[in-house]
Amino acid sequence: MDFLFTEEQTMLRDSVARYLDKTYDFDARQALLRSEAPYSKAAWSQFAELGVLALPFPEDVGGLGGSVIDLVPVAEVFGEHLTVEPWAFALTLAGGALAATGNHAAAHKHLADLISGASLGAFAYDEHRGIATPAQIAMTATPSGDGFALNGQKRLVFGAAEAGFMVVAARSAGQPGDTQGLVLLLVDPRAPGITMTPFRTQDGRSAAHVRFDKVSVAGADVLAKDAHDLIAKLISDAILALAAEAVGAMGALLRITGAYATTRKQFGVAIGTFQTVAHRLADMKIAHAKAYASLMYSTALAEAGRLTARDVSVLKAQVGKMGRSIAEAAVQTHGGVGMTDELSVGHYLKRVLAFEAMFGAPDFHFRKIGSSAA
Amino acid sequence: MDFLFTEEQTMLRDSVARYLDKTYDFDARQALLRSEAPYSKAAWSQFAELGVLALPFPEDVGGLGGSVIDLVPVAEVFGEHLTVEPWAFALTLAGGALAATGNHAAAHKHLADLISGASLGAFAYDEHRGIATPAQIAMTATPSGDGFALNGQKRLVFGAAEAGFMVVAARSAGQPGDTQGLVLLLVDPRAPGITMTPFRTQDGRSAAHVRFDKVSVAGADVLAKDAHDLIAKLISDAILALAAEAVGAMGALLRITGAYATTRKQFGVAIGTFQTVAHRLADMKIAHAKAYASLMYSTALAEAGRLTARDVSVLKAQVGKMGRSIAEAAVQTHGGVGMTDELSVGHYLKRVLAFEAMFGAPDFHFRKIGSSAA
Amino acid sequence: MNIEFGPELESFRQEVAAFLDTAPTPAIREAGRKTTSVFAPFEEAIAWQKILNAKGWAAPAWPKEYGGTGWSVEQRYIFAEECRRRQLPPLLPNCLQMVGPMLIDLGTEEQKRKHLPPILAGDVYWTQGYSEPNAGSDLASLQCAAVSDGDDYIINGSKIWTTLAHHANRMFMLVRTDKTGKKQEGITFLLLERTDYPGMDIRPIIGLDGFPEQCEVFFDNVRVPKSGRVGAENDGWSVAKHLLKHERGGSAASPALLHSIARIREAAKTTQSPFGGALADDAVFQRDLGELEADILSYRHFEQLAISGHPMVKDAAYPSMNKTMNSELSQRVSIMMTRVSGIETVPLQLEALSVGSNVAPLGSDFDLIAMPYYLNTRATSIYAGTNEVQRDLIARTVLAANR
Amino acid sequence: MNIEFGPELESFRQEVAAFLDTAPTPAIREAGRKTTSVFAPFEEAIAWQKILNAKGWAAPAWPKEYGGTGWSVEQRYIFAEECRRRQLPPLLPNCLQMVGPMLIDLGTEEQKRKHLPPILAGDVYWTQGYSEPNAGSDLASLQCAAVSDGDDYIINGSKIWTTLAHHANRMFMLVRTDKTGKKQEGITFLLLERTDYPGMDIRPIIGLDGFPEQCEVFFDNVRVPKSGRVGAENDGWSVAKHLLKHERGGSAASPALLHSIARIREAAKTTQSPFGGALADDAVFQRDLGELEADILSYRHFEQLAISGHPMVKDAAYPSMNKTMNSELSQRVSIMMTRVSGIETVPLQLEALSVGSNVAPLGSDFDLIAMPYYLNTRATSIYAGTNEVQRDLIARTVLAANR
Repeated sequence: MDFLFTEEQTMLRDSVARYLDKTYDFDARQALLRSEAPYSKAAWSQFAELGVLALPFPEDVGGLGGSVIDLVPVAEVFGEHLTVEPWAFALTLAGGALAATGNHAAAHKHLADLISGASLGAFAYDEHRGIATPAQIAMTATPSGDGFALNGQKRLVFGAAEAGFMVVAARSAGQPGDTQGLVLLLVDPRAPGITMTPFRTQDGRSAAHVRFDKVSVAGADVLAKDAHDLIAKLISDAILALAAEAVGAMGALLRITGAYATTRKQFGVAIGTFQTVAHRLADMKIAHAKAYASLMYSTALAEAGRLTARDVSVLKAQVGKMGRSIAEAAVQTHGGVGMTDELSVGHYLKRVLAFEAMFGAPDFHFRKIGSSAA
Repeated sequence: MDFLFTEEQTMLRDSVARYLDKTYDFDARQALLRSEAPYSKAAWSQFAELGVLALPFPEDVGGLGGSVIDLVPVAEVFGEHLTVEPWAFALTLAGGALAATGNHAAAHKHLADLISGASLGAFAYDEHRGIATPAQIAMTATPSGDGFALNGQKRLVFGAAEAGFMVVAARSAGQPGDTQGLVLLLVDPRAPGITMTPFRTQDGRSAAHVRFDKVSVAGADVLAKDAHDLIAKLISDAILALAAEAVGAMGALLRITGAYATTRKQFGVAIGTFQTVAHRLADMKIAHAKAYASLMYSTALAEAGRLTARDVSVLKAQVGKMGRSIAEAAVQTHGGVGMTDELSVGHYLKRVLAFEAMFGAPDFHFRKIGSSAA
Repeated sequence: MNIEFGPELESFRQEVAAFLDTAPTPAIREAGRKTTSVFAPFEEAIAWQKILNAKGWAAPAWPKEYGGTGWSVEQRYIFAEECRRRQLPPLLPNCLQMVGPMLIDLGTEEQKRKHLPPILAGDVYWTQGYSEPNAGSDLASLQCAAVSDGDDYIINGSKIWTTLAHHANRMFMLVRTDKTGKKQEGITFLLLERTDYPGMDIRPIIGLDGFPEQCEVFFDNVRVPKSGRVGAENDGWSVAKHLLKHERGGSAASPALLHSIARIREAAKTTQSPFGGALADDAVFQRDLGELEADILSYRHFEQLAISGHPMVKDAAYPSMNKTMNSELSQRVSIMMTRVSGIETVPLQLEALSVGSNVAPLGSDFDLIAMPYYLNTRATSIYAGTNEVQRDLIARTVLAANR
Repeated sequence: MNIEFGPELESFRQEVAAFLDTAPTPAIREAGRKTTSVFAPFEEAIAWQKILNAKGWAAPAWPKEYGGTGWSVEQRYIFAEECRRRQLPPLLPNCLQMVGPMLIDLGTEEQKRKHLPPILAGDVYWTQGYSEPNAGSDLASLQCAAVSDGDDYIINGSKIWTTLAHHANRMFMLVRTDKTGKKQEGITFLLLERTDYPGMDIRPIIGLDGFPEQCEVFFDNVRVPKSGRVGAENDGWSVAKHLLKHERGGSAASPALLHSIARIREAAKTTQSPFGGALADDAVFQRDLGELEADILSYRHFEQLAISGHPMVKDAAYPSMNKTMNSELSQRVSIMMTRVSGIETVPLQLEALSVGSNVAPLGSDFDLIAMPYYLNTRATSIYAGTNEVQRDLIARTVLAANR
């Protein structure tokens, strides 16, 4: 057994870290948010240049022939820096959907643009207060001509307003709860009938709710029918990548809070000398260790092609739960200043909570785990 | 509003406390357990003499005309002393069933004996790993002659082996889950077909599993048909009395653990000066305050005839949960010696855990509360 | 034992209810629905106070002679309960619950005459200048200095966590007037009659929820009259301790918590469970909600015992227990809210949250406030003495009982 | 990254499995099922050790030259996992995991020659004499004194939490040989070759679960030879610290925890939910069991990283984190067991719990052990350095990283 990244993976991670250390510290990020730009175009170009955007894609479309596993070490660094760029959604979900469709002209074109950094992709999946599993998809794709007509709403579509293409997961048959009848469609974000309500997320990213009113999708833009398993695979990849980002954020919180407890004095001593504070730090470290271990183990399972839905549930639930506990402890340890927008701890909190809420909250996954033996 | 006991109630409590302080300290209790006597006959006589056994019963059978409310302050004292006498089961359940049946010659005779201390009553209610609610009763009472034939098993019947009479809750019709079809029967513990497996409980009381094999009950010994609401009322009374006992135990744990933390030294200082220990004591005090407040409020509701099933669920669940948290904290604070049979803390732990397990665990009651608005 | 409030109190409740059903303006009601903090939106809280004051009900806890209601503890609880039941915005606590009662107890006649009427009328807003960047939990180590100069003090230093100071026209504060001796000594309590003295600079701090609720205040040779001193010079610590008692009081918190439970239950009816059906019917949700509600009910029982005058309230740990229970239950309620809202917690909706905004919420009203309330409520275990400090105080009573 | 053990290790697993399926006697299997502590029933644990020793597998972690297996870390983990999967009784740790490895590292050649073979053979049982009534978490304050007298020491004082001392014929202990100076100095590590020296008195202590697992040992002028000293006089603290490392190691705990989860899931199938159907199908039970299992799985992943030699194990906090996680998961497992057993936890069943007893359990085998396991497991957060001490150590590494 071996749970270490290769030299190549480590080198790329270090390049990204060097770049972000230089250009993307907390103050730079605050300035970026205040600029009202949805994300940093400069950073995105640099990610393209470093090869991050090419990592998980086949070589024949300009990719590096890797997989989501290669994103994991980089994602940890993204998490430490709280990057607001929609890399996970563009690469593992939108890009992943295109890459999975084999020979498809439009898909290949968009994929090449995504890899080069020329264009963004968005993935329209979530609905009403979140859906925990693809089978819950309710938005309808009514057969129409050789394609479909889309009606309904998708929520929390990251990068939607900036995207050059959008992949939409919808239901062409059956009821919510059925694994049958799901389709993946390639949609032009500027197509007639699409209305976007863009917003900034709590954790600094750009997203939108997207309404579809008789949006027509040609047969040529149908990426997959019977798409449940494919969607589940894409979500599984996204969870792995986003879990890595969250674990990176958790590591940063542990480090930052440890440093604060060492330097901040009250009653004449560093607050870390108070046993309650010290034990909270210990609990943060334990929580981080558990989340980190599950991330590494899951990554190794994925590399071996053995990552099951149950394993993904463990990862999603544990990182979500541990992320919350670490971030809440970090805020409490910082006291008043932890409650301000001026310190990074609150921003980390919001990032890990967003991770916790998406793709099924911990309770959903715990119950899946509890309902079946391994 | 007023949440204080009357002078009369307080005087009786103080009498019982004085008696127990003198004769029933922890060492005396340990000696009692080692003697293998099921309980202290001397204490029981004294309870009779002080009027404790007469408290909740009508005056026409020799009772004091009070109710379970009057037992609450005494029960707190019983909890502090971890008495092993089956007072709650004999008075609120077995005795309560008799008292509720109006004019019934055998019932009155047994009740008079119970009040005088001449005879004990047992209540056979629980089944397989516990039942949370009377509707779950499964043991069958098959109509036979003018009465019933009992078949099946009752578990954890307190005082069964010592009882002069036993009240059995059984099902004459319907399925477990139905509120219809329950009966309460008066049974001679020495009747043919009854097999007892007596044991000592973890918390020092005498109980038995009781098997019924074609036990014949005459029509004259049918205490109640359509007995669901009556059984529920008896259980509600028992929960109130036992919750008071548990709160008394919790108060004792808080006091004992506070004292230990003040006197026990490690690293040259009292362990109460370690903030983790101090905060654990604070949490114990908060838990006790919550449980105590709910006990007093529920008692006042009961006195006003306004105690609903939902209120009882709150009391049962909160005292169960808080009792466990206080007792586990007490053991941890005591360290190694808290793990021994020689200190009282472990005995308190076992007492509150027994309370938690009976008549529906906290999760059952929490779910009842969560499933309906007040 | 007696659980009843009695017929007189019940008819009092009717009277209160009738007024509360009609008196608040739509904006005040909206502010109540959009309150995600213990501090309601400023303008509407003041507007509501003025309406209550016209009725004579702005300061239920003040003695009648100073414009209070003369109500009993039970009446005050009923009033608070009926307000919270209607989700009306709480009045800003700094003036009515803190500086006002403190002046009534410790102010000079002149200070009372001058300050109490405008406080009652809602014409002034007093911000609290206690904490400093290096004096939080360890408040007594504060350094912001006042040097005597004739009839004035000259103040230099800074204060932080001065709630809504950007709306304030008055400030009460602690300053250091003596650096020798024990740190609790040498502190003086001052009332500032303006917040725009030359050299005084108020800078809002954006909170986790995106709102500027707190401020930092800088003093650069700010000259203030000595007439604003409460108590003796260097005796401000005892004044502050007196006032902290009021801050830690927390009179009727459970009705608001129970109201939130009702809203959660309602919102869960229109939320899908990932296992089918409505979340409100989901067993796990019911268990968790029930566990939380039961704990709030125990807290309510604790509150009821307190207002009945049960000896428990004389426990030195009572205020700390109350603060700890209330803050931690609020935090658990806020988490339960975000759990129901799910991904709807993720969008930032600052505009939709302001009262009178024409920006519609992206989801429901419930979803709109879930995350801001959660984020803001993180502060409840920090302010007014962190819960760590409260637990220290509670533990002290357990240990003292055995000494 | 590589998740696989590889084909050689898989065939090793087959070999282990084949042996474990056949070698243990029925009594040994029964002892495994009735183990409610980290200490298995004494007689059967020894019997099982003898069988394993005959196979050469009694001491997987010892070097081959001393009778160990020479196995890799992975092999040891697989062996432990297969043992736990079959619920075989764990071997008593004092000898094989504590005093043995310590002697291998720090003992003289003569000490090794004399003591290691009988330890391996299960012919001796060494109890640990560390704690004293007033030296628990604060072990260094121990007072049990040894005074030099020619070739002997004369011991006076007492020891407590000497596990299974009433079964022991050997004892390793810490004594105070110098009362001046720092308390960590002046401690000496001794091996006692008998437990029946004149003046030595062993008294079992009944535990919460009703069993005499621990003992107190009194020394009244007990004369022991100096040849039993390990390390220099007054240098016992460093020997003890070396040994504590072994105690805190905890090599393969997750398989036992996961095995318990499987037993809980199985028992829940025959338990009625109060809401109808089997408890195993109840949503709340599934969520809570799933939450616990997920946390155990994270711990398993932590263990797997450790045996792979991941840099994480070099963290000074690793042993403390491992001990804290393992103990607290055990406690949560034990609570979940009692939750399934419900009122069946209430009867005391000491006779039915002894191996070879002809007293049948009152309920199922699962119900029989739920409560004793719960009660005994309360000790896991106390012994071998309380979890409070462990968290102090873990926090130190977080704070040190920033100094």
